[in-house]
Amino acid sequence: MTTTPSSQNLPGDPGTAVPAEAGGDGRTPLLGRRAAKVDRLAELMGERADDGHGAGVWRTAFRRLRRSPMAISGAVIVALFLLVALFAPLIAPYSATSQAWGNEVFPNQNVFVGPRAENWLGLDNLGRDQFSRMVVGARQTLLVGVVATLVGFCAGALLGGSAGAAAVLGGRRGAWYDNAVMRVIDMMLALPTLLLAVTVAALVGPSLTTVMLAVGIAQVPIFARLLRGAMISQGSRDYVLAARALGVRKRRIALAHILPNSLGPVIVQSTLTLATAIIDAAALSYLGLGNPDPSFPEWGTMLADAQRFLSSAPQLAVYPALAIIVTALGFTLLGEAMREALDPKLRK
Amino acid sequence: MFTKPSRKLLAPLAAAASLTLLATACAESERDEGGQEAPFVFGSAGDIKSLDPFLANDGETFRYSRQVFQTLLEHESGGSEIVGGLAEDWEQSEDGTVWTFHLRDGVVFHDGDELDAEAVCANFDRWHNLSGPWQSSNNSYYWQAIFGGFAENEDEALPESRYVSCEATDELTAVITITEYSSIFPGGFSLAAFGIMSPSTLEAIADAEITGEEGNYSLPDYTRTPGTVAGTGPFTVEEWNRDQAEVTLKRFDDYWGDTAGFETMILRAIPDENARRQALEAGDIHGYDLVAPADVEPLVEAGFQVPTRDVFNVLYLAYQQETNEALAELEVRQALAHAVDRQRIVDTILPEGGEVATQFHPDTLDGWSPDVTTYEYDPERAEELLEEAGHADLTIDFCYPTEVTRPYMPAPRDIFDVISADLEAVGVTVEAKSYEWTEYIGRTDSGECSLYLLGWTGDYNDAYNFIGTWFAVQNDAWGMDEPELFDAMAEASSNPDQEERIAAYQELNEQIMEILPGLPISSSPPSIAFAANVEPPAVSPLTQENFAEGSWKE
Amino acid sequence: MSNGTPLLAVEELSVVFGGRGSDEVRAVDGVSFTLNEGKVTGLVGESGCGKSVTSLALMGLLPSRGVRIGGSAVMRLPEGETDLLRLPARRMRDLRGSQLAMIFQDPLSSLNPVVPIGVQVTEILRRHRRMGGSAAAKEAAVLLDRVGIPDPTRRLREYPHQLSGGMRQRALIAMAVACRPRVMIADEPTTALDVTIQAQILELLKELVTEEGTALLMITHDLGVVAGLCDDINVLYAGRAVESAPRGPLFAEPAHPYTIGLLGSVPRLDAPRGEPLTPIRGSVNDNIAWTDGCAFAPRCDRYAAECLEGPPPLVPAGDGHTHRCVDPAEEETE
Amino acid sequence: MLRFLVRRTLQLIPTLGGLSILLFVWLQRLPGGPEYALLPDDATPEQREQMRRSLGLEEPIAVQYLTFLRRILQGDLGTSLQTGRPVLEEFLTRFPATFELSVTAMAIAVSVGLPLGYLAARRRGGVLDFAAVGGSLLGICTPVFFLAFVLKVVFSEGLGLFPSAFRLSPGLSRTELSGFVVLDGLRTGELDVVWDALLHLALPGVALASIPLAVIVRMTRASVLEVLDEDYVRTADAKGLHRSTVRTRHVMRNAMLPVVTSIGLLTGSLFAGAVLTESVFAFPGIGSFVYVATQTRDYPVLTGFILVIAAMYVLINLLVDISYSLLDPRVRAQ
Repeated sequence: MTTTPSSQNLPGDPGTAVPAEAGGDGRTPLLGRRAAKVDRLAELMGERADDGHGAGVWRTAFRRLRRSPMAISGAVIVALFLLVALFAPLIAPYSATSQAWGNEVFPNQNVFVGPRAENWLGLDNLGRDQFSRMVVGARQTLLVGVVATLVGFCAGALLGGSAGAAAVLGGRRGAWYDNAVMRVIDMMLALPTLLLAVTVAALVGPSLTTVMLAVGIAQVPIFARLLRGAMISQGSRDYVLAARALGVRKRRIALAHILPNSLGPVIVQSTLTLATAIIDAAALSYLGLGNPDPSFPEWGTMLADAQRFLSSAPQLAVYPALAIIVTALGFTLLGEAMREALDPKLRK
Repeated sequence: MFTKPSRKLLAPLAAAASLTLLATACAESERDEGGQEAPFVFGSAGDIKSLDPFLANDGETFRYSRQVFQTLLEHESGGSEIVGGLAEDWEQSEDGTVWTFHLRDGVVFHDGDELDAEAVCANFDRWHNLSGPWQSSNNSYYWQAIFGGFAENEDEALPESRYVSCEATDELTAVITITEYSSIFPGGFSLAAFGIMSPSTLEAIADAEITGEEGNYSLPDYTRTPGTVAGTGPFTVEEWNRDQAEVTLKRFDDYWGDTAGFETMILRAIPDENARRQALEAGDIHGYDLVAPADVEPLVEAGFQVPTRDVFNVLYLAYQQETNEALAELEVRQALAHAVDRQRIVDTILPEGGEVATQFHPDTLDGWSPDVTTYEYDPERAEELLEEAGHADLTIDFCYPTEVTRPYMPAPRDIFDVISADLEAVGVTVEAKSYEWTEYIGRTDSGECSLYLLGWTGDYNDAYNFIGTWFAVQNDAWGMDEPELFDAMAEASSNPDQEERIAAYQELNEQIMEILPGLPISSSPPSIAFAANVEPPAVSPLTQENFAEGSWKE
Repeated sequence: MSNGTPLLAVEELSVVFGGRGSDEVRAVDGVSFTLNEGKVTGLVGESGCGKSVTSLALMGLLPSRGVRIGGSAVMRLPEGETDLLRLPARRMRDLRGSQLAMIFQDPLSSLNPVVPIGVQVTEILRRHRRMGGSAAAKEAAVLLDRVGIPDPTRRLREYPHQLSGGMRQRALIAMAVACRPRVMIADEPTTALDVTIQAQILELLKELVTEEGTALLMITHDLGVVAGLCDDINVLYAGRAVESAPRGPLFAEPAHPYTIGLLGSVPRLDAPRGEPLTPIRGSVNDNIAWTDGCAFAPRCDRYAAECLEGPPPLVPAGDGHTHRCVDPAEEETE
Repeated sequence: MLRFLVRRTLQLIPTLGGLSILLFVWLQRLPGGPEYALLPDDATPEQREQMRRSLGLEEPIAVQYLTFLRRILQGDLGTSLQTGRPVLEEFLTRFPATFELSVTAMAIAVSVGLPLGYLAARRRGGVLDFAAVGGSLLGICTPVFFLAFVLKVVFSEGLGLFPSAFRLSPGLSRTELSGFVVLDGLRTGELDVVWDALLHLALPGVALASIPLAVIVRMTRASVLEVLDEDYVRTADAKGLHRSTVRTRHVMRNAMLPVVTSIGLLTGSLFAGAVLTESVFAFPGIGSFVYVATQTRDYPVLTGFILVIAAMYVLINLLVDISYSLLDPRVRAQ
């Protein structure tokens, strides 16, 4: 939902991948000959790196990132979130599931317990420590986001990567394969991600795994398209032509040269997808397709569950809502900043 | 969708009227010059299923049908005593197999037909002689629950019909004969599913067919389009807008009793309880049912009327003894009973006035026993019992329904959460499973859940309507086999002597709580909310409000 | 012809980018020149030397924020003399296109791809010459014909991508001359074109200048263009004019080593075969601030210590010839 | 143009074919096969057998697919398990509500998003830009259902400005010509109905518009920024055209191209967003129907919804292509 067309044409860095290849060579005549080819390629690449931007695109990008307030605020949020998520058990003062103060809250009479010395964010509707739940929830939310993104990334990379490689190097049959895959991808793109996720979730039945799978699968077409687009744009680069002219094997070109250079936009997308995943997971929870165990704290579930107290105890919904918004914002800011830094069109 | 030509002619007038209506939106009770009165809009939890209540088994359809169709017997307004409905009074034979109904005189149907004994018998005979897909329990649930089978059972699994005949001995006397007495009578004659329709209606729908497959039935047109069905109730059905999930009822001016206080009544489905409350607060609707306990006080403070019904339900935690072998052991069942802090559920989640249930029906029913075994909240005892049974590390799946509130179960998810936390506290590992309501009913009925939450609101005032529903025969919902209990249940139920029967029920309740097939959790009074300018109908413990009693406040 | 009246006098023009936190960049630093009626003045230099910024500054097309413009650019208008750099934006908008026109480098990207050529030509006529639709269309056809586009009425309906590169540039020129501007700025008008087309376009420009009496500022890095077209030439380096002279003296007696370097980098037919081209070392990025000395010093063959003793002044060398070098070449090319 | 349309329409066929295969596979993949999904869990083996036969599951897979295809082409999407009515019929009766809601949301998103995106780009780095970018990021990061709830609590429950549910106030009498309440009201002149319907559309419209609005603002801003950098905008400015001409003809017309595409895509996703929004506002459209279907796992409805959405997406894509070709002559030429 957050992709813009411009993200599909991000060039990767031509300078990073090849020199590493030039290293292990000169042992057998055969290898030597191949190494020579690779060397020549590296030379070509070196020239490229020389004429244009000097330092690698990544390095300039990083320099730009360090100066961008967008990137910094995003990075700070993400870092905080990661810290909380990773050290949740150490940070949370109480058990997140124990209803230790169960006799102090009366949701049936709108009696809730707000922030106080022992419970910094108060109690939830069943007398659990809200702060501990938020902290532990961060961990679940991270898990959902990361797994969903990984699912989308891996499946998307496989589909898009193979299609891209086939399109660039596969000749007529490759083009056919690329076409076929892209038809499927386009069809998947036709379905709004959330709907795709809903159908997957409705199919498998509600659980945390469902949410991760569903959100992940919904991201597959985006990753696939992105990687394919980047690979095709890399495929027309001079160094690929040069490598082909030198007779480097196609699989090698695809795996060692085109792919690594095309990963930039995909990595940026992963950051953005983390945000989408967290939001979509919340929506699935709201639709009742999330974790069926309500005691298990996860921001999406907590938010969906606390909606009904929005007028009497708004804080119960506002904490997880804010957490989701801020975290998603953090990932989005970081991703957007990275995209801007890597995109020469936006560079000024 | 459906427009009568006359409305088109009236359009300019109606437009003018509604303009005025908009201008006086704050004072809805005021009548405008056109003589048109603002409709009373009631927010229900779901759309109705069919215009013909016979095909339904859900409360929302019955809420509608009670306003349009009437049954031979009814419950007193605001209470649970059975009183005359279309039958002014009735007698039962000694052995309880022959029921004589003396019909009210001068009752007319919406289509102008007059009510007589022939008409009543035509209805019963129609139901008895239904065939094909009508015999699916999806399409004739209550007939099967009360009368068993049909004239010609097409499915061998159906029991023989309890219905023998209906004879019109004179114009206003109908005599219904059944094979044997059961305590489900006379309560069964008050069920909304047996609303009496006019002879003309019966003629028109005689050939109506249900098409499609099991689970995917297409109901005949008359159940969907108003115009065919006619009852005797205080309201006629004017329109059923299915895409808006809205049924419009109009006052029936020739009603035999007091005519309805509202000229127009609209039942509008709002599935979400929050949305219902907000709609009431925003003035979009003038009343709604299934009020969340937490909303009662704020609504009252905001000037709304929130009458509370008398307790007539029970919420329980069922132990399915077949899916989890540990549950077949009494100690484990007892341990779970001791583990759950039911008082806390009553105190913090259920509406005010709720009580921890000691047995499977509320104490307002005759047959309730003060001497049943009780199971206090005692986690240590629970752990001991589990230890003794060798199930200290018990793992058990526990189902609860989503997106639903029932009169006996306001927040299923929270109740589940509390119980599961209590169980975990004594060392039980709970595997949560949630299903949407209809799916939930299906799964729990077929015994797929080891532990599950369910409850019951009485249809009529007899303990058998509660305990008989669950413990009369071996079934998948409970998975327990207690032949002695089943026999005792059958015996008690078929005893026409009221006092003996009640004593038997008390014994049965004690017996059940010994066996402990499940844990009764609570009986609680559900609320219903109305706008300040509404004179609400008397609220019924059976949730059988007669909205004709309601009116706009002057 | 040689004695045209001055139409635009640029004095000490400077353009500074940035400031407020980020580093300041002096893109143009005290550049002065005059554009005369019916004459072509050249602004020559490598990319990044400030020639395009100069043109944009004169046109008032630099962004308003983050840019400081100094000096003056007084233009002779029918209603009197006006300093373009001090003109309010609205007034400037009126002048642009009517009195002051510009031709850009890349004709494809300089034309709106989604608007027919006709609209792009007529809009300027309607704006400045207040012409109605049909009159503008007729005039547009005349203009296209004037700049040598065959079948003008058909071309007016076409979109830029349907035209050849040369025709697009002709169309741009047609727009520039549409209102008979007094001053025209051509920013590398031929760089994106094939050599044969380049010559045609230059010929067209020359013709227009001669016939209309327009003053043309020709911005280019191509000395060939300068030699064929310009009457006066200013060589820019790192934002400052390092040498200014009429065409004859400049080619005959270049004084500044940079000018000499530029001339040396151009392959010449009349040079002896086998004689290597002499490229200028390094790139424009290898310079020092003018305030510290001669910015060209790091790349200069004749670099000496005095080059770094502060900014070299502009030295007159007679005959309208000025340069900015402490150790100018003297009659060396002879 | 006609040929373009025909060609584009023909190109849809493989896409739709691919979609139907995807859906078919999806149905096959349902737990235990379609007959399990279409029957209650306690159905007897005989019933399942009968269902299998009636679904033609005994036939070879190719025949099954063709049957499936034929049914879809005949508009037979199956029967809803909740209501027992044909899915297509259920959709059609609810379509007007969702259509009006979507149009409202899109109207809000476009009418606010385009100008805001443009202004943000024009004043890049300014307060407005910051607010627009920040706001749109926030809009994307806020769960729609939460926003809907907050809107309802604040504006309906709290301030009482808008109704909280439904399409119309109950009991409002109106002449029913079609399901399109607003259109009907305008046609019959029942302005009170129109007003009432608009009031009911306001909050869900805003909630539903949040994501498209955010995306449009960002797209427009990015696109305008890109276009503002284009040479032809500079050309237009150099021609001294009025700001408004430059803005509409040269900037917006080009900047709209990518935005149009995303508006198309967003319209498709609106229907998914409607599932959340409509359920919050008890808005009786396709969305709340599908919401219930997800709860009840009403597979025929879910499958039908996917098909409808996909078909709509394909249709919208076609519309986008057409408008694209109207806006961009280069596409037409291909």
